[in-house]
Amino acid sequence: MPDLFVATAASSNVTSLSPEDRRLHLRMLEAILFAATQPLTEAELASKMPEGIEIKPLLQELQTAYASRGVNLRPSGDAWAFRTAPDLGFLLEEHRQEEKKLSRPALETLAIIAYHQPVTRAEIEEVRGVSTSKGTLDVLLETGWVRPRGRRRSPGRPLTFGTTREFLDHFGLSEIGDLPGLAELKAAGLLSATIPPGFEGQPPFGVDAAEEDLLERETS
Amino acid sequence: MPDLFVATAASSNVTSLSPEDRRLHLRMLEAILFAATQPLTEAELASKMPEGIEIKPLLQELQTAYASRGVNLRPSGDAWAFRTAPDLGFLLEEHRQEEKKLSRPALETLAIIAYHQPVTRAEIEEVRGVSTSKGTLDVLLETGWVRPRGRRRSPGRPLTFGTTREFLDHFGLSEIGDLPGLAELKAAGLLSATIPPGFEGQPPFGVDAAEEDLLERETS
Amino acid sequence: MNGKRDFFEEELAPRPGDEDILLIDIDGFEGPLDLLLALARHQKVDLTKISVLALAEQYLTFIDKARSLHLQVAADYLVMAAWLAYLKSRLLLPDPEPLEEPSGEELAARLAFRLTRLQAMREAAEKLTERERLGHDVFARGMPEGVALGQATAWQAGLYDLLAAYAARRARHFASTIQMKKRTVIPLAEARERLMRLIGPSSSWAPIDHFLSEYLVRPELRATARASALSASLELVREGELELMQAASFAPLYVRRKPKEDARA
Repeated sequence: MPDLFVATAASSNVTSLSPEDRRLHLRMLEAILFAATQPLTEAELASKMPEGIEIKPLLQELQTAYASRGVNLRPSGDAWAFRTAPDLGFLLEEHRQEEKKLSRPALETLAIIAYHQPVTRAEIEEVRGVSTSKGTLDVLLETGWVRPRGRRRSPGRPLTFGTTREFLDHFGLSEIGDLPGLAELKAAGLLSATIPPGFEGQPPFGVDAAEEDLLERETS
Repeated sequence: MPDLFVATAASSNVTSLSPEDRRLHLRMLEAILFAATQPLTEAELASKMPEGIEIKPLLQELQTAYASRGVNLRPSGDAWAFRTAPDLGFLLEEHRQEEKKLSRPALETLAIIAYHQPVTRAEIEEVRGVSTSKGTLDVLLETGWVRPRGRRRSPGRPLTFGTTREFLDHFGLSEIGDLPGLAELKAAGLLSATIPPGFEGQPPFGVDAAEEDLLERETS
Repeated sequence: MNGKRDFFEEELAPRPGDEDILLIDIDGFEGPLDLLLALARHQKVDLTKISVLALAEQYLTFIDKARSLHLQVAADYLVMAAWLAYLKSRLLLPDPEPLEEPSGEELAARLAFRLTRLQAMREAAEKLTERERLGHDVFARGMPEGVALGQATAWQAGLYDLLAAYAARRARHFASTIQMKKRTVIPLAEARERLMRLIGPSSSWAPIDHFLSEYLVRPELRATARASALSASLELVREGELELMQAASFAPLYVRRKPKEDARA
């Protein structure tokens, strides 16, 4: 049975406080340091804690308690912050990934692919009313939410696109039919325009899939 | 000398592992969860850990270890995240986010979706006795707390709505079953579309027709 | 805890009190059920034991009062009033024999159920707001290093963004369709020009519809064509260009060019 946290009461100069108070102070420090958006100096920490508390011994106690954990409490200069234990940095390495927002055109293109799949590039452009830059589709392919599905049985045999399992997972849908239709978008307040007659049942979720030759099954 | 962390080896089914291995796994999980920008599902966590590790008992062990700390490990649905302890919120007011205020109808609609899910728009309107105005459902969708869940197997195949993992995380619920008063409301037949027998006159106790098909799982 | 309810626009609790309930206007309510619930809560009993008969009477009194004060009462309130009046009669007059439809008691129980259920959801909503909420009472790590799963870039996009993008794009598409509808209005100038051209120099009487036949075959143009033609013809009469004649109300309207004074001589 491993000792998860080794609590050492290294500092004996805090004995005047009741164990409950000390415990509360430690919890407070923990929460403050955890939520902080930058390392905090002892003075800053003191200003957030009840008055007359000696911060240093508490910090040292926390530092010791976390020394053997996956996350350590570390001073840098005179400021303190929780940091991943150095030996576990490998877990984060590939993680220094940037978070990117999808551009508006990409989002729109993704939506059209989702609603109208299998859909060709020309059809996407028809709905969007503008030509789709190469980069937009590339970005969508990179997200893993869009994949080439097959080729339309029409002149030129254009490539068709559709969404992936990851798309459904990311957007919390169990199937593509769960996307709200136009009338439902309107009912939900997302679509303010009047839906012209004949469009109520739209979108039809794709041209007849039979008009398409599937590519070799992708992974997933 | 206060016990900083109470390490309970509640799960004895991990005894086959050496204490060192288990300790390493706990540290790894800790590091990953601390570093994460959002709750991670058990599947996501497993993908970051060495193969063949049972994640759940480790998570539960960490949860217990942190239960009395200033930072807690909380599940929301099948995803886990470290969060500051609720009783210490007063220390962290500076981090409070400006949030869009929910109107009374939106909040009521949110509650109906949470307690009745999966629920159609028509059913929400039946409970509220008014049609859902614009800016109610779309605002809720925008918060990310509500999502389309599927389609009811009834004429018109209406879209159903339910809550998301972000909803659980935001309101500090580990699962939908933790909604305040859910069991009582269900037992009283108040989450049902049909009136429980003997409703008028006496308090509705011991009603068993309460389990109506409103809460039936949708196809997924 | 302080500010716990910050994220609502208004408190849930305040509802009109007993004494003023008959004085306030109906706009404070979100529909008949909301109003009924407010009235029911004034009976101050368990909603499951509420007197639906008394409730129906209160509601009807309320609506009568509002109407006597010349307040606008929306249609759905009146529909509910009619239904409650019916329910009242069903409750007062015992059913002579079992009918196909539900009995008065069953209808009353159903109403009591709906009120209880709505009340339960209101309370549930309130309980939700009392919880310790993320970003308000409970906080995430302030400096997460970030964990990526598999991919080099974490793409951010929510379902709402996706749906909103799609709706906006389709709406733009529809907007152009709607603009075509605008052309279904016949402007006054066009009607005037047309009348003058078609009537020509002829000074014999002809039904005004005769000059509009091209428009009148299209149902969507009928009203606008008639309206514009009538306005234009009145204008032309005032200017001394045309004469109008009608035998009786709603009879066909005849029009001709006003004969020139000198032509009579």
